[in-house]
Order: sequence, then structure tokens, then C-alpha cells
Amino acid sequence: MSAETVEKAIVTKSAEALLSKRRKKLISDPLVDDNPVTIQVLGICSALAVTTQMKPTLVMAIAVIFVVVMSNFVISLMRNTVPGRVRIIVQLAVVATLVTLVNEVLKAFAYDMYKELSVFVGLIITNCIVMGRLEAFAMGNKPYDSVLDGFGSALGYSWIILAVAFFRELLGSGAVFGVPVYDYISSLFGPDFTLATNGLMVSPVGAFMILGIIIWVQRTKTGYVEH
Amino acid sequence: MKFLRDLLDKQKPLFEKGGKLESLYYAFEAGDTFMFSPKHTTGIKGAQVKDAIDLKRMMITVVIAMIPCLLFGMYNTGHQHLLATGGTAGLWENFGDKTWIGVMLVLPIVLVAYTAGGIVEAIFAVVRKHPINEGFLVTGMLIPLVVPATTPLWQVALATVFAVVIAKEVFGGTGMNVLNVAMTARAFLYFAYPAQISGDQVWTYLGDKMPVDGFSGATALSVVYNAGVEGTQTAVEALASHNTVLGSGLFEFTNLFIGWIPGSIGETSTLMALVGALILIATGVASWKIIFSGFAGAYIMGFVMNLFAVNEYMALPPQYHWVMGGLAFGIVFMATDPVSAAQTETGKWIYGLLIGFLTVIIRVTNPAYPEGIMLAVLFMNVFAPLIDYYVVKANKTRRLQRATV
Amino acid sequence: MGRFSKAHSSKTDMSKIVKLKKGFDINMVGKAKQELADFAPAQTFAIKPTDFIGLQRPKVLVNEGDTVKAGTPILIDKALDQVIYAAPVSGKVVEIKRGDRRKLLEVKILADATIIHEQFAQVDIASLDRDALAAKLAASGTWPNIIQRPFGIVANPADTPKSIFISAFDTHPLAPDYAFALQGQEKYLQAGIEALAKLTSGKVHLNVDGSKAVPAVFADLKGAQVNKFSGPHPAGNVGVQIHHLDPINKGEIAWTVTPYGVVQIGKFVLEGIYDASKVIAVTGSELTKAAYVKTYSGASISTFVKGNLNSGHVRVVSGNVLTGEKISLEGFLGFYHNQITVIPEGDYYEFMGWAKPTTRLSYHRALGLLSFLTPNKEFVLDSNGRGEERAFVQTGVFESVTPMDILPVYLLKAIMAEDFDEIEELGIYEIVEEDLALCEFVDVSKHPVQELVRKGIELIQYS
Amino acid sequence: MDLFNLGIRSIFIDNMIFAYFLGMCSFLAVSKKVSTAMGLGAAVIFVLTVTVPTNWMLNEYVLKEGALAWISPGLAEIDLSFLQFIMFIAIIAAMVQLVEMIVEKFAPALYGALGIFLPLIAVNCAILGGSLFMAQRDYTLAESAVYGFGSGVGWLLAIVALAAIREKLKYSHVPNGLKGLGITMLLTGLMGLAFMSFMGIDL
Amino acid sequence: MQQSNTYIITFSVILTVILGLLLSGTSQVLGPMQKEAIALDNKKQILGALISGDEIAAMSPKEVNAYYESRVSTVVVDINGKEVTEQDGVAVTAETVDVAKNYKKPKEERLFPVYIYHAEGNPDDVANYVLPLYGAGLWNAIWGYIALDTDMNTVGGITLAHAGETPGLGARITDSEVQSRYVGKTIYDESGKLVAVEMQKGEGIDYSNSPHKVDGMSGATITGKGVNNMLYNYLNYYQAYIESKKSSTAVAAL
Repeated sequence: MSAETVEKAIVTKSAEALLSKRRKKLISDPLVDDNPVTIQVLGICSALAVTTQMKPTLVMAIAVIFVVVMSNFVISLMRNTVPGRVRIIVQLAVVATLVTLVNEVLKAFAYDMYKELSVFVGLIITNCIVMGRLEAFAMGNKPYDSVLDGFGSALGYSWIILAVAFFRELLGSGAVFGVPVYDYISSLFGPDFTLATNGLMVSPVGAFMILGIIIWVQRTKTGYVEH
Repeated sequence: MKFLRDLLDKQKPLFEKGGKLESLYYAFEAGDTFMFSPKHTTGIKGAQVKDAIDLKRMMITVVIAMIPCLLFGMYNTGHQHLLATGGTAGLWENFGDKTWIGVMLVLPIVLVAYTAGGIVEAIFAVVRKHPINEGFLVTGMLIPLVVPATTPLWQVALATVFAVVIAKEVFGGTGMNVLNVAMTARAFLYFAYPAQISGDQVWTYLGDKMPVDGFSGATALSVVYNAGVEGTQTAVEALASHNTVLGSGLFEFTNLFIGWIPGSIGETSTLMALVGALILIATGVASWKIIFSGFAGAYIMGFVMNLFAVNEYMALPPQYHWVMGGLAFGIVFMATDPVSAAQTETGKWIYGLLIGFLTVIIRVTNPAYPEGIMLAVLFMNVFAPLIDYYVVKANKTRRLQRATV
Repeated sequence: MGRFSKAHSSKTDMSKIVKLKKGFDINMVGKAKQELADFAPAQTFAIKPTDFIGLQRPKVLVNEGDTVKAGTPILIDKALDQVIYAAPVSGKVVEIKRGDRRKLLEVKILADATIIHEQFAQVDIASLDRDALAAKLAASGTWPNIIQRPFGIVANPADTPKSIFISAFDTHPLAPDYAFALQGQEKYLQAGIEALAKLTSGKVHLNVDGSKAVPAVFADLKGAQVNKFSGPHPAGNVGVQIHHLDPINKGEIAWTVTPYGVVQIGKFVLEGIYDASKVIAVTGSELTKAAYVKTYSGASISTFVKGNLNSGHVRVVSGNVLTGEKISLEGFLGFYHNQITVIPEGDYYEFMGWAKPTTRLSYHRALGLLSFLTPNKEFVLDSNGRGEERAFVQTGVFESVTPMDILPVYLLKAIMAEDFDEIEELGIYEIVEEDLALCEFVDVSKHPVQELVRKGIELIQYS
Repeated sequence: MDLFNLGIRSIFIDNMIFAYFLGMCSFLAVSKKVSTAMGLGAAVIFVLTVTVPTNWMLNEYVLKEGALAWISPGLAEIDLSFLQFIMFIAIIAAMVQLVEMIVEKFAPALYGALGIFLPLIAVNCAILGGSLFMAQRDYTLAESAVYGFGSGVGWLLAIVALAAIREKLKYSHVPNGLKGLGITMLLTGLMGLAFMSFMGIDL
Repeated sequence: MQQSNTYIITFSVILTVILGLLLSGTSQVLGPMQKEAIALDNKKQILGALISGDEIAAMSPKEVNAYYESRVSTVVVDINGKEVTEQDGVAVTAETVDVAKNYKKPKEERLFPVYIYHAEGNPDDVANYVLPLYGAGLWNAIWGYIALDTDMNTVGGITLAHAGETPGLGARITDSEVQSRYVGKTIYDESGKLVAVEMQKGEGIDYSNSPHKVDGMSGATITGKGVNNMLYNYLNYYQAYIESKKSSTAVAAL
């Protein structure tokens, strides 16, 4: 976890618009400029393991969004009643409960996905983004803002893993969302032509490479330099 | 020469600061210093004279040490082709044809590797404003030598680009990289397009000809591995009786040693690798410690395997490990890459020894990778900094302890 | 690298014999003949504050036009003001040269025909206590000969070093032969050693060339522990010798003096004068006559070189070619330099110079470098840079020319990264520029090694 | 031999970092110096070796379907596996706390070295991942102990090697956009490439 | 006051109760659905050996269930081909047998499910016998189902899956093209000895005349060997059962 200081509680005016500029920033900042994965170096653990294909990645992303938003909401509601000493345990308990819910639902309604994601759904519990947002934001802010903040961060996380998955699936399996793109392209060039898929992209190495390159591109664009 | 010099001098202002093509300075500089050693002199303070060597000369020495492997590889490519298609029996029959086939297959690979890598080098040099690295002279030659002659050219290009960018340029160029660049290129091919660099079909170029009946393109390593699995005959017997349709003794020790066998272009000949080693050691360019300990490590581990000898592969006489696959080439040219190897003298012993150990362990125990040297070198590249760390730490500790005594 | 490199040292307490294997002798054309040449005497002399490393805030004590005697204080360091830097000769201060931002560069003195010395009281070593002796020496003009390790700066008279080291031979290329240059100075050497012995809490080490018989001039000296060192350069470097005798650890201080300095100190002790005269070697391939000449510190070298050249385009080096400094034909000898070297200037292009076979001197034997075939040949070396600066690639070579338990490449990299802890732990206290000068010579990647070493020293010194 | 194989497997092949991306956050954050990497790695080995078998017992005797049958056969129908996540993480948090206290009391020197890392470990994915994999793969008690220890060793090897490389990288010239996280990602990928040599080894 | 121990304990108890209730409630509600989902998954895999994957994918869960109910009957046998209905006092059905878990036991103790594919609604009009397979590939486990025709010799179809074979090489065992190579091969040689079907080394050779050989996968010899071993082992385990069926069909034919 990166050393993130607790952001100051933001005093909101009672008449603030539902999506005021400040609140929009809560969502938009983590997308690029303050992306949890590429800038804050959080949540990489579970980000990569499922990214060989887009479908499970999407499910994973939705699960993370759900967990982050809901846990932010719940913790924010409880922020004034949670005893400081057991704060972390309480957060963990809430998060673990939410993750279990997700897991159970998947098992019941999308068993294929459940098999595919295996233990990685469970590992959302220890995804640093979740705990990071709880500590940094939800503990000090009102529920609605916390929800927006969580949503923004989770979205920032989601697009990164989806981007990684896009390249890995395309280059590694020649498909996007299971649609065999390579086969189609190859067929345009006659029967003897086949686009070769890259086996490295299916292996974990590919994930590191793609993510590294995405970070490179993204940081070069935003001009962010780590010291 | 004078004319050329004048020409370069005339163009120089264009590329220097304030010139129109300032951004291409390093591309120009590379060409300029390639043609002419620069005229700059030593500084006001410090050493007023310098040793006659520079990095270019050191690198070209390595390239030249590889030439025997390259030439042998070319001829052997043609030789294996004719052998497999029934076009020849004798070693020196059809000399011209073999050479021609070899040249036509290998030369494009060399050219593609140099071109692809050169372009990447130039782009990085221009964008990142650093001189073009001489290190690529070596990498560009190493890559063709460690792939099969049947490798598609686009794969050679892609692997070169990948290796030069991801394994070298992102760290800042030659001297900063962690993994051996050429080995990374090969590993990339190995994992990205396994069908073209593994199996028995890729080592011998067949072209559109049909192989002779009963032909198998298997390498010695896979023959021995199978002998180990099947256990019906000893590994040496399996080697001796393999592929008799091509004439007996294809995989006999001498033949393996000289290298008249299928395999990657430059890797088949232990003899030629040793010639290279001789050049490198005599010129002091490569560390003899790594080469020696690498071979020693392989022998020792082969011997240890003999002691346990659960299967026929483990019972293989250790010296066979030296002559099969790319072990000799890998130890001589890859393991000794000074940047990715251990950099302390004690570290080099450990590093070489472990490469030898690992190569044999991977060969014998890992059914997925018949050839262990590539992965052993890469693996030890990863751990070389750690070895150095502890050697350096010992040095620091000696100094600290002295202080308290 | 083995423990304490490849040195074998005998363990007698009295004296040590150390045989070094690592290193490299640069064999050059232009050795000085063992005779005093009759060059016209130098006219002007200069004190250059830049010679004294670690001189922080120089202050000139004289004005242009003043007349001075040999031994008159010319400048002081405001940071260490008990040490004076004195005029080497008597005469008139003709110029005080300053550079950018009024940085003091040279104080030039036009010498009298006969040198008059400032007369101090003679020093009775036995009757003085250590501090009084130090104070007297500090005020005499001879003090700057005493160099402090670590850092290689002028010693602070208030410190008491754990030992004092004198290297009685110089293995640098074309270096003067002390046996010739110092002949007849035995009694001054003896007096100097006695004075130094008083300054340290430990021993005075006199390190002689173990490969030859001890020269007469050093043979009968008393009061010092005589150690024998043999091997290629840098066996004569005092830093290497310290490393094998009594290495410097963090927080310790040792001093070093060259025999030239010991003679000056001895003269001051016995005669009460600052005598900056010395016999220097005038060397190099570009001279018609390479020989010794008697002159004073800071001499203008033009009279030794002009008219003595056999080619036009030369580089004149004050000192030797490994550690020296480029000066002009009108330049001055550096305070610590006992030789000048004249070599060809190397500002030429060479077609395919990196691939063409060459007989130029090289420590390496890479392709086309043929000098290893003629190991005893004397080479003409010029000042060409021999290639461009690159990242470190080659490994193990620096270690093979550094006979110390030190990892030069790691140390240099730590300096580049300005990693203070690493610089300290890797042994910056034990070296000064000259100890890694050979590394700079043999470096394939052409790093400014000595500049880096100084940078590292300064990082630690001023941190 | 099977246990030995499992050990080798968990160190090199099923490496937490290179195969499953687990514990990446601290892997990236604490790999700047070899000494600290060593400390964290040791702590991870320790905690994994303790928590995986503990969680095995929890899973075997409490959570699994029919696990409670040892109390009374009437409980055989009960399936508490939905509590797996929350119980595992609770055990891990408690164990870390316990280990911290024990180490502080009995080995203050070790505490000085490991102390700062222990709190980090509770949220290290590798720890929870170890337990979840154990449950998914139906290890026995002995296997889970070996697996816990092995994956800890694998994690330590990875982070220590990375730290040594990163110390070496101080002198390199990395593009701005890649400094820090980016180059470490690529490095990890390259290291993963090297670790692939062990895939498939079977002794 | 928030920090008092009583408060913390009360808080923790309340939180635990709430979360516990929430979780057990969900589990109660979802439990049956999950069981169904698992069963459905299993059925799909079995059917995979009989009909094409696309066809299965097109079916809704209900249709799969209905199809399976009407077309598949099951039996569990032991190594001797004897039917098993209960083990250690627990009723045994084919659906509850976990092949992977049985794989760890000695073969004498294993249970072997058989899925009998028959004409719609008529369990006696058997079309195929589907047998599960389990074994080790190059990296990790491989498994699958093989369908035998009623002659208990001809392969009617095979479906293979893997946990982590090399993509592009060993992972190709999941390709329908590779699997189709098995169709029509026979597992017994002329003398009636079990030889199974062997995947060969190398690829691109026509084996249509060799009843026990199928074309290999280039560069994936070891995965191929894994498949061969798995196939041979499991057919061997079922041999007693197969023999019994063979003789019974022979009798029926008479």
C-alpha cells in the first residue's frame, strides 16, 4: 500500500448540486490523473490474474465496483460509530462480507464465471484499492460523496484492467470478448494467411508487459514522474 | 578518406546545436564515429593518455568471435537440408549447393535482425538523445545464431524489436540492461510462437522437398529425453541409433561435438563455440571464470545426476551435456555478457557454476524445455545482481570489521 | 577478488614486504636521462591555489609589485589560517591572476638572480612539544607538503594522525627516479623523518621499492619503519601502500608526504629556511633532450621545453600522464609535481580507428590491439580520447589494475548515483584520484574516473 | 517426494508473484532495498507458514460441508463454506497480531527488523491467496504447511531478486514515464520470463 | 467514550450478528441454486462428448436439464465393473462422484461413474456410454469424457479440457478439430486386447487407416502423451465394466 494520508473531510454545503463540479472531480480524477493502478500503485494484485480474456475481466471489474462502492457507503455510514481501535478489522469484515455476497451470487447465477475467476474474487478483499479508499476517504466523508469517490476509483481500476485484457485477449487469443477477430482478418487475406497469436500474452508475463506499457504511455501523457 | 572526412565535416553543423537537423544529431554522430574515431582529446586534469581500446572495438571482437559459428551454421543448414532430403551423403559433397542454401536462409535472418534492431536503436537514440549503443553489434548477430533457420523473418524482426525495447532501451541502453538481450529475444519467440521454435519439425529446413523415409528432425536433446522416458535403451545407445536413414552416427559424440546435427543456426557446433571462447578469452573480452565455471557446473551436475540415475537421461555421461544443444554457445556468448552477468569476480564463479547446474537440471527434469541453457542464463541474469549484492556486502563488511578491530 | 587482493605480506611487526600483482606499467618513450640538464633557469614562478585541493577560501597576503623572499607568506586559507603558503623564490610579485568571479588562479613572482631566504629560527625537535612543532612547520611554508588521508587535502596541524606514510618511489609513467633526484639529501630526509615522527601518535612508514636494492639515499634512515613494496604501478602509490599497511577507516586520519616534502621539512628543521628547490624530471617523447633539471616549485616550464621540442603539436603536462594537468607552453609546474611530460597532442580523426589493427599501447588485447606482443617496448602515447564515453560494460578490469580490496566500479556507480552510504561503505576514505588513475586509463567506456573520485570525496567531505 | 515436489512447485512454478500476481502492492513498494525486502520476505514466509495450516484446520473442521460432523453427526448437513472469506481473513488478521506480539516480546531485535512490515502483511494478497488456493486445491494438512512455506519462499526470492535489480537500476537511465512502477512492471515481466524455466519440472 | 471496551465489544457483537445473518441468509437463499448450477455444469460437460459445444451453448439451462434427463441415465461402478449404490453408508450417484478427488485414491477404492446416452425416454435403447477421464498433462491436470459406441469399441466422441496447458500447443486439446480426430477410432485391437487410441508425435500425417492412431499436435508431444496415458488408464479401469457390457450386447445381439 502506498503511503496515502487521510484526505481531509470536505465540508459540503447543504445546497450542493447532486453532481457539482467537485463531485464530478471525485469520479473523474481517478480515471486518469490520479488513477489508482497506474499512478497510486494500488490494487495490482487482483488486477492482472484474470485479464487473459475480457469477459471474466468485465465481471471482475463489476464486482470490484460493487464492493468498493458498497463498502465505501457502509463504512461512511458507520464512520462515526466505528471504534478506532478495531477500525481495520471492522472494515475487513464489511469488505469480506460484501465479497462473499458477490461470490455466492456468481456461484448461483454464473457458475462458468465462478469457475473462471476462482480464488480471485475472494482476493478482492485484500485489493488495496478497497481498503485504501475506506481509510483515505470513507472514514471521513459523507455517504454520498464516498459512493462517488468509490465509484470513481473503481472505474479507474476497471478501465485499466479492461485495457490490459483487451490487448491480452486480442494478441494472445486473437479475439475480443470471445469474438474471433484474427480469424476474420485472416480470412480477408485469402485462405493461406493466418494471423499468429502470441502465446506470451496469455502467460502472466504478457500481463506485466502490457500493464507496464500502458503505464508508460499514460504517464508520458500526463507527465507524471515517480521519484 | 580525406574526401569522406571533408564531407562529414561539412554536414556536421547541420546536426549540431542550432542546426536544422539538430534532433538527428545522434544518428549522425553514430555514422561519423563509425567512420572515424573522433578527434577529441583528454581533459585538462586527470589521465592525459587513454588506452587504445574503446567499446566499439570490444564489441566487434565479440562479433568476430561469433563468425566461426555463423559460417559453420550456414554450411550446416545446407548440409542438414540435403541430408534430410536425400540430396547428399558425404560431408563435403555438393559443397556449393550447401553453402548457397545456407547463405540464402541465414543471411536474411541476420539482415532482418540488424535492420529491425538498428531502427529501434536509432529511434531511441534520437528521441532520448543518447548515443547509439555499440552493444547492438553483438545482439544483432547473437539473435540469428540462436534461432532455427526456418524461423519466419517477421518473427525474427518482432523478437528483436521486443528484446531491444523491453529488455534494453527502457533501462537506458547497453550497460543498463538486466537480462541478456539476445536471450530475451529467443525466450520471447519460445513463449510467444512455440510452434516455430520447438518440436522436431523446425530444426531442419526442408523447403518444398519431402524428407527421406524414416527421417526425424529430432534434436539430440529430445532423443535423449525420450530415451529417459522410455527406458528401453541407454541414452547413448539411443543417440547412436537415431536417424540411421541419414547415415549412422549422426548423434555420435564426435559428430555432436563438431556440430553436424540439426539445431539452431549457430548453436550446433561445440567446436566453433570453443573457437569463439578461445578468441574471447585470449582477448580478455569475456570472463574465463564464467566460461570455465559454466562448463564445470554442467559437468558436475551431470555427474551428480549419474549418481542418482533414476532414468536413462540421468545416466547420460556428463560430457554429453557439453556437446548437446546450445550449452557451449550459451555459456560462451550469452552467459559472459558482462552487463547481465555477475559483475564481481567472486560472483562470476558462482554465477557460471549455477548456470551449468541449472542447465542440466532443466534439461533432465523439465519435459517442457528440452534446452535448459536459455532459461538458465535468463534465470541467473535475474539473480546476478543479488549475487553481486552479497559479494559487495562482504567487501563492505570486511571494511567495517577492520574498523572496529 | 581475494581477501586483501593478491598481496602476500609478511607479518613481522618491524617491516613488511608486500608483493602486488595487480596493476599495469605504462612504458613510455621519453625517460629522463640520469643527468642534470643545462636548461636556462626559469624566470617566473607561480603559486596556484588550485594545486591545493581542499583550499576553500584563499586569501592573498601580497599585492602586485611587492617584493618577497623565499618563504614569505603569499596566501592563506581562511578556513585553515594557521597554514601559510609561501613564496618559493625571492623576487617581485608581478601578477595576481584571477578568473571568473574573481577566482584566484595564480600569483606570479619574477625571481631574483640569487634567491634570498626568509630566515626562521632553527628547530630543535627534542625540545619542542608536538603542537609547537606543528605550529612552526605550519608557518614555514613546508606544511602544504603534508597531505591528509582521507580526502587528500592539506593536513590540519591540529590533528594527530595515526601514522605518516612516505612512498620512496614513484611508479607513474616516466616518473623521476628519487635515487637520482634526491641524492645528497640524506641528512635533510633524516631530519624530516624525525620531525614527522613527532607529529604522529603512531609510526612513520617509509615504503621502498622492493624489486631493487634500497637506494643509498634511503638506506640509512632511522626512525621510520621501512616496508618493501614490489609490483607494477600503482605499487608506488602511497594510497595503495596504506591500504596494505594500516588501512584508513572512517574517522581515522593518516598523513602522507613525498620524499621531496620530507627534504623541505628537514631543511627547515636544520637550517631554518623554506627551500623550495627541487630536481624535477623533464620527460616525454616529444623532447629532444629528456633529463633532470634543478629548479623551484611552481617554475615556469617554458625554458625547459621551448627549443627542446622535436615536433610542433604537443601537449605539455605538469606531472605525469596519468594524474597530471595539461598546461600551456608558458605554464607553471604544479606544487606537488616533480616532473613535466611532453606528448603529442591527439586531436586527429582516424578512419575506422576502432577496428583498424594498431600497435598503440593497450592494457587489453581485444581484436587488433597488438601491443601485448611487445610488452617491453616503449610507446609514444598521445592525448587522443580514444573513443566516446559510454555506460560501464566491461567488468573485472578495474579490479585487475587496482591492488586494493576495493570495488572501483561499484564505488564509481555509487558516486554517480550520489548514494552517500554506499560511497562511504565502499571505501572512499582509502582512495584519492591517483589510486584509480589507472582505471581511467584502461576504461573501455572512457569515464572521467578521477573527476568522479574527487566528486565522491567532496560529497562525503562536505556532507 | 510429493511434498518435495509441491514445495518446488510452490516456490518456482506457482510463484505467487509471477504466476498469480499476488502480493504485488508490497512487492512493488518494498523492493527498493535488499535489506528491507529480505525483512518483508521473511515476515511473509513466517505468516504464510502459520496461517495456511491454521486456515486448513478451520476449513476442515468448521467450514466445509459436513465438517462439523465431528461434533455431532446431526451437524453433518451444515455447510458453512460461505463464511470462508470472512473467517480466513479474520484468522490472518488475528495471526498477524499474535505474531507481532510474540515477536515483540521474545525477539525484540527481530521485531525491530520485521515490526514495520507485519501490519502491512494482513492486507497482503499473497497471504489470503495462499489460504484460498489451499482450500481450492484440497491440500492435506502436511501439504498446506509445505505449500504455505514454499509460496512464502517463492515470494521472498522474487522480492529479493527484484530489490537487488532495482538497486542496480539506480545507475540506469529510465524514461520518465517508466520510472518507478512502469519499469518495475516490465522488470517483473522479464523476471517472470526467466522463472518460466521451471514450469513443468517434476522430480 | 467511543473507545471503551464495552463499546467495542458491543459494537463487534452487533456487527458480527448483522453480517452473519446477512451471509447465512444469502447462503440459504442461494444454496439450492448453486447446487443446481454445479450439476448443470457437470451435465454440460458430459454432453460435450456427445454433441457439439455450439449446440450445448445454444441451449438454455432448462433445455440442458431436460435433454439430460431424457437422454442420460447413470450408473456407478467400481474397478471390477460392479455397480455401486452406496459407499460408507452414503448413497452414491454418478453426479456426486468427483472424478478428480477419486483420482487421488488408490484405484481399488475409486468410484467410476458411467453415463449412458440413450434414445429419448428409453433407457434401454442405448446409443453411447460416456466415461470420464482424468490425468496429468504437461503442466497441470487434464480431464474429459469419452463416448463409446454400443460395440464398446468404437469411439463416438471425446471432449477434453485442461487447467493450464501451453496455449497454441497443448491447449489445442480443447479444439473441436483435434477432438474430432478420435471419432471412429477403436480401442481394442483384433486380438481383443485393449490398446486405446494413441495420439502420435508430429502433425500432418494421415492416420485414417490406422484404427488406434490419431494425428498429433506439433510441439505438444508431452500433452499428447498425457492424453494417451489418461485414455489408456481410464479405459483400463473401466475394462471390467466394458467387458460386461460387451458380452451383454453380444448376448442381446444373439
